[in-house]
Amino acid sequence: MSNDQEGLETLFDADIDREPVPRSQRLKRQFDLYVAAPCRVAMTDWRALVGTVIVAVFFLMGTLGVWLVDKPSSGDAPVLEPPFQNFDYILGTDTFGQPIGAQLIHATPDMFKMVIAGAVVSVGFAALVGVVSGFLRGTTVDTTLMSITDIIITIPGLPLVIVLVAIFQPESPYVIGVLLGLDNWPGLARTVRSQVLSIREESYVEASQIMGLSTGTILRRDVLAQLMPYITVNSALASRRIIFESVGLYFLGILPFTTFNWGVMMNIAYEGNALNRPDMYHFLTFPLLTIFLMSFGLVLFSQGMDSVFNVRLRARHASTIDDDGGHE
Amino acid sequence: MSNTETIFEVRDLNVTFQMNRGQSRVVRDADIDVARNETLGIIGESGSGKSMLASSFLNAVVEPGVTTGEVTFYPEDGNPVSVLDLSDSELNRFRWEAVAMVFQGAMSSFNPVTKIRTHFRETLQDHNRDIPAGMDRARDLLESVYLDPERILDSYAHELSGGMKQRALIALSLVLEPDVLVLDEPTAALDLLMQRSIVTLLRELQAEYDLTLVFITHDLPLLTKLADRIAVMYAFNIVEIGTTDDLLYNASHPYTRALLDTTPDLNVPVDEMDIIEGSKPDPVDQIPGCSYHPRCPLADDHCRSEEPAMMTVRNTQESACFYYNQAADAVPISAAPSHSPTTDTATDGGDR
Amino acid sequence: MSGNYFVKRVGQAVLTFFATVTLTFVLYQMMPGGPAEALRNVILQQQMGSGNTIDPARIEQLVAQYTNLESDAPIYVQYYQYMSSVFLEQDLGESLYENTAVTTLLADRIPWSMLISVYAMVIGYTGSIVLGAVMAFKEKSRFDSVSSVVVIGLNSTPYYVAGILFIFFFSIRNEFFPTGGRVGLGVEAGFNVAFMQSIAHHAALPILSMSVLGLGAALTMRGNSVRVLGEDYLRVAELRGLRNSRIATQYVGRNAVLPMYTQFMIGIAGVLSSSVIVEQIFSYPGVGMLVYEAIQVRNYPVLMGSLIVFTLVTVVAILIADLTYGFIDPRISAGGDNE
Amino acid sequence: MGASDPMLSMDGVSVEFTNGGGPLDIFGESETVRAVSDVSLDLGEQETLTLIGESGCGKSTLGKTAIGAQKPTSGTVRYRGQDIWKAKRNAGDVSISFDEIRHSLQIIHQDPGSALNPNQRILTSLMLPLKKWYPDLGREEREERIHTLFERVGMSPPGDYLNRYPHQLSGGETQRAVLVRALLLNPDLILADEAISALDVSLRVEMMDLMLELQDIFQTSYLFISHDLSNARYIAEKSGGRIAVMYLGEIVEIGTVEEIVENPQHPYTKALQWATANLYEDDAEAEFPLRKIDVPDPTDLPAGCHFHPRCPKAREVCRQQHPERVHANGDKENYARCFRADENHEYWDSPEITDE
Repeated sequence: MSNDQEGLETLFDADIDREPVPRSQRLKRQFDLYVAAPCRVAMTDWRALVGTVIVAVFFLMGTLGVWLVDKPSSGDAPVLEPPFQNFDYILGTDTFGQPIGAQLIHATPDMFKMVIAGAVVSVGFAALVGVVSGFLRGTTVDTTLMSITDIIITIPGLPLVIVLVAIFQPESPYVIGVLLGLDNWPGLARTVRSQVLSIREESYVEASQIMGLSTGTILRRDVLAQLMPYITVNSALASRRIIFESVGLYFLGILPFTTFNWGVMMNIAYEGNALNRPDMYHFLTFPLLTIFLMSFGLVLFSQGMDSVFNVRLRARHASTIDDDGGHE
Repeated sequence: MSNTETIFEVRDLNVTFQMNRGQSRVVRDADIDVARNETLGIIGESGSGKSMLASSFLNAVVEPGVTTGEVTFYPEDGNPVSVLDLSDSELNRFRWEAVAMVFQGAMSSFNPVTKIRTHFRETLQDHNRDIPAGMDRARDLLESVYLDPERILDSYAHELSGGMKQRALIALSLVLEPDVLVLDEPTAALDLLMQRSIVTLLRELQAEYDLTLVFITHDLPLLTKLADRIAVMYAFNIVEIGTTDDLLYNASHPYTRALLDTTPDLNVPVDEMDIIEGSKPDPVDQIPGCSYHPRCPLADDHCRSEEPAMMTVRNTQESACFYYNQAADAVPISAAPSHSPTTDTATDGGDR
Repeated sequence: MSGNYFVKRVGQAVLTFFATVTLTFVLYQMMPGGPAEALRNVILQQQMGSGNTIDPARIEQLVAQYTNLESDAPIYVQYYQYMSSVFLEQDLGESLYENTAVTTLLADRIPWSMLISVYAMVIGYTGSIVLGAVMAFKEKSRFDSVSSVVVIGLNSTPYYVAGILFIFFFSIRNEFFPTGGRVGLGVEAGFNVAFMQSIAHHAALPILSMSVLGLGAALTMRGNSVRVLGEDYLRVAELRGLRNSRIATQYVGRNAVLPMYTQFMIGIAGVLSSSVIVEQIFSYPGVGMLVYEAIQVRNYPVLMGSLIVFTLVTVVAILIADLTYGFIDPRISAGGDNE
Repeated sequence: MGASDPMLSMDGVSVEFTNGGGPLDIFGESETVRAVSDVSLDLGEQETLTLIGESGCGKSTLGKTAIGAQKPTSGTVRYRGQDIWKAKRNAGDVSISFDEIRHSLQIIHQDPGSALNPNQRILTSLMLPLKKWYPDLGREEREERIHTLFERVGMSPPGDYLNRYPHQLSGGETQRAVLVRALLLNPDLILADEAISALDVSLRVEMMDLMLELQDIFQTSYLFISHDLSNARYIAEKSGGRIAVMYLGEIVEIGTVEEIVENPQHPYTKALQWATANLYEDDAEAEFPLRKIDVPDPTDLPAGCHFHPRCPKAREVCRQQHPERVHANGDKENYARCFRADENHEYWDSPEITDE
């Protein structure tokens, strides 16, 4: 019943002298809130800073690097050249005369494909199941989803992946990523669900419902926005896990050697008895270091994201909001 | 205090916190005496520093707060104890044996994974008390707060309602027979009915166990039902202190009067209820002069430049206002009866 | 703890296990060409050297013997037979290479893998809990920030990389520990000191490298402790003049460790899974090695059997965790949804 | 819809909650709590009704049922004659759509800390519902309305507040922003669920005054929930509304301010009054008005009058019979559920309960 009352009319018709905010200023504000302020927060948090830099370097390796550095092949260079001797193959060469640096770089794109596929499957699926289940708490959908989750959570991931790999011999990095991501989602889905349940308890969600906002808006604005830090942090952690497992499986020789991979390099070096041959140390060390660095970067990145998503910190670093800090 | 024995003496008490934007002084130069077996009420808005004042009675201001000044405890027999100078082990003995404290977060004051019984036992044990005798006392105490002792002792905190937990905590606070019980907003999170019930129980407990009570709250009506004397805190300092009747019928600080006037009262016509204009003071950027001057109708240049010290209004009442004589006219209280039933006769520590 | 909850949880565990066994059956069926075809290829390869031709009926017979599947029977009959042999006869089929039942092979190896897994978890978690607690106690100190970086660093080292480094430094550079095996040559098996010592000596490095897996718990413990340190009940405990030792153990310790209990039990299962990689590095003959060897020659019955056994261990660990959690944390009432 | 229909009417409303036990949970034991039990209430245009009672008495649940945010287990809730839940299901002859009902009944929550999405600026939180219900308004006009109302509730200049995040506002400012959010939809009823309890004493009167001022402009009804009789009385007296006292899911007494504050019939109302300490009333020595301090277990309600275990005036008959509504003053709407309100009841001849 929008019975237009007189008092209301006069109130809203009252002409207050307010200049409309120009569009450019609004855009500037949006930019400040969603881009500039988070960046400023990241600059103040060394974990976010270092993590982002490392992840960015790897990203450049996988994109620009591949384009700049030729794909290595056997006999490109002398065999087992030590590192830091020759500028063309600064990290030395392996037992087939392939430059190690170039191999590390060319292994990166497939690694990213694997990581992206795996993270999308594990975190995306977990978020979907967790949010749906949490939002429909107590319904048959919820109980069914959670029963399935409980079953899958118990099937040990690595042995299952090994069996699947042994049977199907996947070669595509996407497929491998998906397989590795599969065992990660149920645990996440459970936590996402319990987070959704506690978010639902917040008054502002109930208020949104009572104000008649659509379920989509509520999910997006009230639930997902609140879950974002959690999802981001877990994507980084899931990525790390996928790197660990895929490299491990390549290293064991369980995954087929069809591509450049840090694990494959380790396998060849390790099988070639690198541990006992000082002339091969670099062949084993650089892939190890690469994995370590990437994972270190991802963990730092995930921890740094905690503060980047912290609305209090962002508000403090936003230039379009004056924060006098005295309102506690 | 004239003719009653002092149990606590606080002098020049300051509590400061180091913050990013400067030093925050949350208690400033507070002086206060607590008489043995009295109930002293401390009233103030949230953020007025009253909880910090209360914590300093046990030298328990949370880190990184720094407490300076003198807090002296006078035991019934024995030498005065300088509370702020106690070593860690002395402090451990002093706490709960001489002074116990029930504070705001009582809802979660119990270890969630052990039974209430364990809380009593470990307290007795760590203070080297006889456990069977102590547990008998615990049962008596629980009964005197209207709880079923065996049921409560065998419960975990999450199985009890808020009011039950708070009463169990009061019983726990008395198990070592302390002389003083400090209560910091012990009823803030409870229903009014439970609040008033607890206040009634506290009066009974005080009489039964010869307690001195220090009761901190923002709820003035509740406090008047319990306290013998009331100290009013505004902006991190005590601005007025007097017997309950002194304050109710003869308040002489404009803030106290404004507070009385804004307190909802079932007997006051609603149209006469008022609000205090202006905003709360800031603990970092403290203003010169009287801290209440921006909100005070009596404020003049004197108030803006010089901070008033405590002035004696009568022998039981002091007020930190230059114009305490004029406060009654400047800030009328709509609810107050035209004359006080006790002012003429009240010349010492209250009405009992 | 109500009986109903017990029944419900056990029922759920059995259902989960049932689902996994079904999954292995499905996996057999999903093999390229079905189980018979896949196995035939393996068997043919195996027989190639001997020059014998082998008739199809014999292969059917062998497939049935190895996998408990009669590939010409209707699928539901196959399913029934497969399930009943697993559940009723505890028969997981037979290894393709040794004439040994898969159950026997696994039963031989499981104790060794459990040994290193459980110790790795216990050592990793104990270290983490102590470290995390100290970090929380010295929150924001130099020690805290340095330890955080160290823990993140260790956490970024895959356990197999840790294993390689350990071998390099402690077996090859300095011969403190053997590079492989589970017991020294010529040590007489049995309940004697030399044998026990040899076992410990051989297990030390695998345990150490797998314990890296538990280290992430240090940060969890730190977070939990910091949270508990800010709780009201901790402040009240201090006001009550309780002894510091009691506050540290009964208040901070207990409340901070409790939430990690379930994580720990599930962790054991996770560590056991990782043994596939670790045991290979250390040539430690446990289930992991068995699985690794089975993959090399496509010994499917052993692979499937291992998967079933791994699941069984996980199911049991989680079941124990759930059933006992109610005893150690009174807040989780029986039947409660512990989210 | 008939002209005489009240704006909102609840008839025989009960709400039950069942603990534990999902649909697939065969073994789980379940406990049923009757949060609201057979409540009938009418609320007219621009009327203010105040609900008071202890925590856990079901006042919040009743409030949420009234605004259609909680489905009753039995009974009907009608908005201008239209059954809300039938409108939702689109069953029968729907004269008012659920959408319209939805935006006519609004809420203000207790906790300022969680009333607004912490990740959104205040402006965003206020724009979303406006956008939803007034799609034909332009962005400028929507902002204009918000700014106007912010000025009106004393948050000036509005831009300063609107661009902030909720954590940057004080409790009082947040509650005012939430009030604005509710009013922007121009609702017919606002449920104020302990909306002032979390505020400092000195801010409560201010907030209540503001709510009442805006009531005149927006012609809104309020369902005002409080556990504090003095606040209830303030708002009821200033708005000329009624006060309803709830105990364990039931309305045990309802009446005007005079009836409830000056001359309460029900011993429970008297206990609440005792609990509401007055400054200038020396009732310090007043008798304890309860026999037991704690509320009984709501899953296992006492037989007879639910209040009898705590009631100092309870007699044998209170153990056996559940009191019906007694309209003491011949008033048709106001009543007390207590035998004592009925001068001719057998209660007066019943023996007193000796303490168990």
